[in-house]
Amino acid sequence: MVAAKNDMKRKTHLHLLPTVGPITIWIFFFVFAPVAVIVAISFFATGSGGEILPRLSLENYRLLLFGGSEYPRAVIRSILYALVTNLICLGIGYPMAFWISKYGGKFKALLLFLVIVPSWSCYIVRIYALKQLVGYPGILNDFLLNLGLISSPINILYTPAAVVLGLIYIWLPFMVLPIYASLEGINPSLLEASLDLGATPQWQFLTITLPLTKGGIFGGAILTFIPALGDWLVPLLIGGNRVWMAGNLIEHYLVVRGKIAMASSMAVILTATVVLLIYVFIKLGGEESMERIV
Amino acid sequence: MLKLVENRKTWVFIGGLIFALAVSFMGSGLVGSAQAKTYKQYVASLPDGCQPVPRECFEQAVAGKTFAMYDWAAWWPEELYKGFEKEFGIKIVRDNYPNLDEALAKFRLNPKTPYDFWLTNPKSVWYMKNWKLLETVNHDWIPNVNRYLAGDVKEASWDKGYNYTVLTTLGYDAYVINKNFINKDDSRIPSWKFLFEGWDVYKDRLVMRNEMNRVIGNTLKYLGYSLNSTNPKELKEAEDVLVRLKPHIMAFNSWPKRAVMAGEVWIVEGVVHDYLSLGKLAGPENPFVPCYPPKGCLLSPMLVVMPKGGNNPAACHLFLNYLYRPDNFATLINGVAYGHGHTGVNGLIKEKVVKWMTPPEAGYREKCEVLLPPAFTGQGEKLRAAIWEKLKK
Amino acid sequence: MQGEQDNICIELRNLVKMFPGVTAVNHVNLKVKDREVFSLLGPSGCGKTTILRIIAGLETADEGEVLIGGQVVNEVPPYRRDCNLVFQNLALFPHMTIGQNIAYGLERKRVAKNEIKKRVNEMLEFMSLEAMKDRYPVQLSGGQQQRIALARSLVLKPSCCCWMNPWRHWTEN
Amino acid sequence: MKILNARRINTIVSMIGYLFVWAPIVVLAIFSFNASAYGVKWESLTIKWYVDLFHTPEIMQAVLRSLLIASITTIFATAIGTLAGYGLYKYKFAGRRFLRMSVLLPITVPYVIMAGALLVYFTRIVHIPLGYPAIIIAHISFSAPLAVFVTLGRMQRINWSLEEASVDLGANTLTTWRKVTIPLLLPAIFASAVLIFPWSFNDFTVTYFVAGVGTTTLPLYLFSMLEYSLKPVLINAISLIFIIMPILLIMLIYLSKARTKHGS
Repeated sequence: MVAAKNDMKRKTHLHLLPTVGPITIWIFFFVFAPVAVIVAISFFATGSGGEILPRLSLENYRLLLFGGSEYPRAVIRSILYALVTNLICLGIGYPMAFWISKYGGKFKALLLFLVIVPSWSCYIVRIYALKQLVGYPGILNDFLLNLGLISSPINILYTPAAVVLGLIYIWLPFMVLPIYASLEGINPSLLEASLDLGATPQWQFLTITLPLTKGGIFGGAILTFIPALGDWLVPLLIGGNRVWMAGNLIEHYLVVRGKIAMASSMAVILTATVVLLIYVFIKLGGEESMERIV
Repeated sequence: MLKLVENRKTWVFIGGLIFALAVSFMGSGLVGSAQAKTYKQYVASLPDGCQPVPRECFEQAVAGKTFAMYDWAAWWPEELYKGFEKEFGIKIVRDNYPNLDEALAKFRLNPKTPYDFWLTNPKSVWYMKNWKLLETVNHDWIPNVNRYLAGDVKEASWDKGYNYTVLTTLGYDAYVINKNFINKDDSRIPSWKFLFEGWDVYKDRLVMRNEMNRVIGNTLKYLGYSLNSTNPKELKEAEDVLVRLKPHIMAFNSWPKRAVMAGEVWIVEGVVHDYLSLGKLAGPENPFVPCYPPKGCLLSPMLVVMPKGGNNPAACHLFLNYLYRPDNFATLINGVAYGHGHTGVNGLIKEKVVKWMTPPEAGYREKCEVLLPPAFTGQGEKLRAAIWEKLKK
Repeated sequence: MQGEQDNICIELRNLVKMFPGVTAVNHVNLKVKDREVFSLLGPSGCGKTTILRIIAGLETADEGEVLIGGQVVNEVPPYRRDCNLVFQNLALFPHMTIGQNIAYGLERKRVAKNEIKKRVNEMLEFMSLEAMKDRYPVQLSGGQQQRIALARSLVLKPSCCCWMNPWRHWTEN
Repeated sequence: MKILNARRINTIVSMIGYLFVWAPIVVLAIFSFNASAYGVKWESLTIKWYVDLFHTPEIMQAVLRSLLIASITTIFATAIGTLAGYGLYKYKFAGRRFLRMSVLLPITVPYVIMAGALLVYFTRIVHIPLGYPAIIIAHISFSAPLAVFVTLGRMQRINWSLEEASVDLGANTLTTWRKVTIPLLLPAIFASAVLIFPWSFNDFTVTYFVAGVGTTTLPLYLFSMLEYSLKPVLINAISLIFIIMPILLIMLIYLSKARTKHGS
C-alpha cells in the first residue's frame, strides 16, 4: 500500500489518482484499518467482565488453541461443512453451467438469469423458504408421502445435513457463475480442433473443457467455500442451533458474552485459515481463478 | 435480456424511481404526522382515573418531535404506537433487535446510543447500570405508573431502589405442551421432570430456547437448585442432564413459533404466554397447555430503561404514562397475554387472556426467580458458557 | 491410401448449407485428387470456411454428400474422419505444451507411447522446432504457432489436410 | 447412444439444480396465499396477508430504508469500483498486484469477521455513528470489489485501440472518456449495479452489526420478527412482493421482447 502510494507520488501519474485513488483510500481506511484493529485487539488480555485490559498477552490464543476450548473443533467442523458444500455445489453447479453453455442456445441469458435470481432474494427469506419446504411435517414430506415414495416423514431439519443443505442452497449460484464464465471463455475452435484430432466428446471434455475451466472451478470454489466457512446464520436458523460453526462461536463471544479480545483472536485464527485456503486454491487454480471471481 | 440490462434508460429510470421513493418517504417520515394536541387538550381528553404528565414533561417531549424506541418487532400491538403518535404528534422511530444480547453488545461498544426507550431484561439493566449508561427515571413525570404499578414489583431484585426501570410485562419461562400429541394425563406433566425425562413420549419433539442462562437456569431449577447458582458441583449436574438430553432436543431455536404451530414441535421450553396466545390462531380449541412446575420457574420481567444519550427522555416518560393508562395497558396485555404488575386493569382484560397470563396457583410468583448477576457475571457466567459451548458441538 | 482406386481424396456432391437468411454453400461439386494441392479462393464470407468445416465434420450439410476416400461420411462424427483441419486461429490448446499439443491426436488413436514420442520428435524436427517442445503456445511467435498447428494435423497422417487461410500468420520466413 | 446418455444425465442434473434453487421460493410464494398463518397444510386462498402487509407501516418503512441504503451504496460502489477496475487494467504501477489482492480481501474474509471488525472500528476508533453512515460505508467496502472484478473482466474483452483511435483523432482525455470509454464500459457498469443492488438490499450480517438508530432494514426487521410475530406468513408475502414480482416483470418483458423480435 505504502509502496503504491509513494510510487503514485513519484510518477504523479495524471490518471492514476482519480481511478485507483478512491478505492485505495477506501480499502486502506475501511478494510485494512478495521482488520488491523482486530488483529491488535486479539493480543490484549481480557478482564473478567469481558473488558479489554491494556496489557499485551498471548493468553487468548493459548486459551483457544491449547486451553481445551471448543473453538479448534468448531473451525475444523466448519472447514468440513464448507468442503462438503463445495463439492456438492461443484457436482450440481458444473453440469448446470455446462448445460446452459452447451444447450442453452438463445435462452442462455435467461437460463443463467434463472440461476442467479433466487440469490437476489433476502438471505433470511431464502432460509425460511427452505425451512418451510423441508420441514417435518413439511410440504416436501407431504408430497413424498402422498406419492408413496416414503412411508414415514424424513427429518432433514435440525441436523448437520440440514446445515449443509442450507449452505448449498444459498451458495450454489456463486458456483455456477464463474464456471459458466470460463466455459463461455473457451475458444470454440479449440473444442472443434480436439474433435478434429480424434477426441470423442467424453475425451474432449476431460482433456480440453475441464482443464480450461479449472480457473472457473477454483474461482467458484473460493466464492462458495469462504462464505460457507464463515456462515453463522444457517446453523442458527436451519441447523436448529444444535451444532455450532466457527462463525457462531465468534458471534457468541462478540455479541452474547461481550468478550471482544477473545472474539478477535478467534477471528484472526479463522481469517488466517481462510487466507491459507484461498492461497491453496489460487495456487491450484492458477491466476484465472482469481479473475473468475465475480 | 441483455438488451434490457444494457439499456441505460431502464436502469436510470428504475434507480431514480427507487431513490426518489425512498428519499421522499424518509423525508415525510421526519415531519410530525398528526396534529399535536396542546397540553390543555391533552389534560382534558384523559379518561377517568388517569393523570397527566406535568406540563414541563409534555412540552419537552413534544418539542423533541421524535422518539427513538428499541424493542422487538411485531410483538406489542401496533395500536399502541399508532395511538401515541396520533395523540401527541411525536414521530416514533423504532428499531428492532433480534435478541437482547445483541442489543446490549451495541450499547457496550457504542455507549451513547441515542435511544430514548429500550425494552430489556434484568441482565442488561445490571450491565448498563454498572457502566453508568442509564438515566434515572423521574417519578414525578409518570403519575400513572406511580398509581397503578404494584408495590412489590416496583422495587424488585432487578432494580434495588427503583431508580432506573419501569416494569412492563412479566413472563413465566417454563414449558408448554401440545395436547394434540401428548397425553395430558401423564402424571409427570406439570413438573420439570416431564421436560427433562419424558423422552419416551417426545423424542425429537422438544425445542428449547437458544439462551444459555434460561436453559441452564431451568435445568438447575429442575434439579432443585437456585437458577442463579454458582456452585460448580450443581452446575456440573445441570451439564450432565443437558448432555443427556441433547440428543433428544430437536433444536435450540429462537424461531420456534412456526414449528410449534405446524405440529413439528410438541413440547417447547420458553415463555408460556407466547404459545398460549398463539393457540388462538390454531383453531377453535387452543391445543397448548401451560406447564408451571411446582418448584417454580424463571421469571422474566421486561423492563423499560432510558439509555444515556437519548435525545428525548421526556417522550419516554410521556410514553410510559400513556402506556400505564388502564385502557392502553389493557390493549397491551390483551395483545401479548403476559403477566404484569398493573393494578388497575383487572376488569379490562379478556377472560381467556387472564387464563393465559396467570399461573394456576396463587402465590406462584414467589417461587420463581429472576436471573441475577451471579448467573451472568464472573464465575457463574464462565461455567455456564463452558457448558453451553460443550452442548453446541 | 484407401482412396487410391480412383485417386479421389475428397469429393463433394451437390453440397448445400444454409444459415438463417443466407445460403452459405449453394450446390457445390468438387473433387480433390490424392496428393493434390487444391485452393479455394474467394472474397470473405463466400463460404470457403464453411466448406472446409463441412468436410471436417464440424458442420452438417443440409443437402448433398461429402465423400472422403470414396466413402460417404455425412453421418461420421468429426473424430472418426480421416481429415484434419488447421484452424484459422490455429486453436492450439493453451494449457498444453507444444509436445502435448502434437501428441494429442495420437494419444486418442491408442498409438504406443514410444511411437508417439518418436513421431512427435520427428515432426518437431521436420518443423525445426525441437527446442520448443516443452514451451506453451503463448510463448511462441505467430509463425511458429502456425507450424505447430500444421504439425499437429500432419502427425496423424490424415488422407487430407485442410488449411484455413494459410497466409494469415505468415509473417516470418 | 453414449453421447445421448451423457447429455441426458447432464440435463437431469441441471433440472435438479433448477428445481432445488426454485422450489422453496415458488412454494413460499404459493403459501403466501394460504389462509393459515403458520400452516404447512393448505387451508384456503386468501390475500389478507398482502392487505396486512400494507397496513404494517413498520414493514414498508423497513423496505424503504433498505431501498435507500441499496441505492446509495450502488451508486458509490459502482463508481469507485469501475474507476478502480479501469485503472488497475490500464496502468502499470508498483503495487498493482498488491492492490488487486487487497481489493479481494473484503470478499474473502468471512462476513461475520469483517462486520465485527467494522463495528469495533467504527465505535472505538473512528467514531463514525452507527446507522446510515456506518451501514453505507460498510456496504461500499463489501460491494466495491464486486464492481472492480466485473469491470476487470469486461476490460479484457474490449478492443482498446478504439480509445487510442479516439486520442489519435484529436479528442482530449475527457472527451475520450465520455465518448468512447464510458460507452464501452456501460455493460460492466450495469452488471456491477445489478450485482451490488440486491447484495446491499439483502445483506443481513453486515447491517446487523453496524445498524444504529432508525436503520432497521428489511432483513433486520424480518430477523427480529421471527421471535414474536404471530404472522410469520407475512414473510411469504414480503418475498413475493419484493423479490418475485420484479423478477417476473423482467422476465415477462424479456419474453415479450424475444417474441416480437422473433415475429419480425
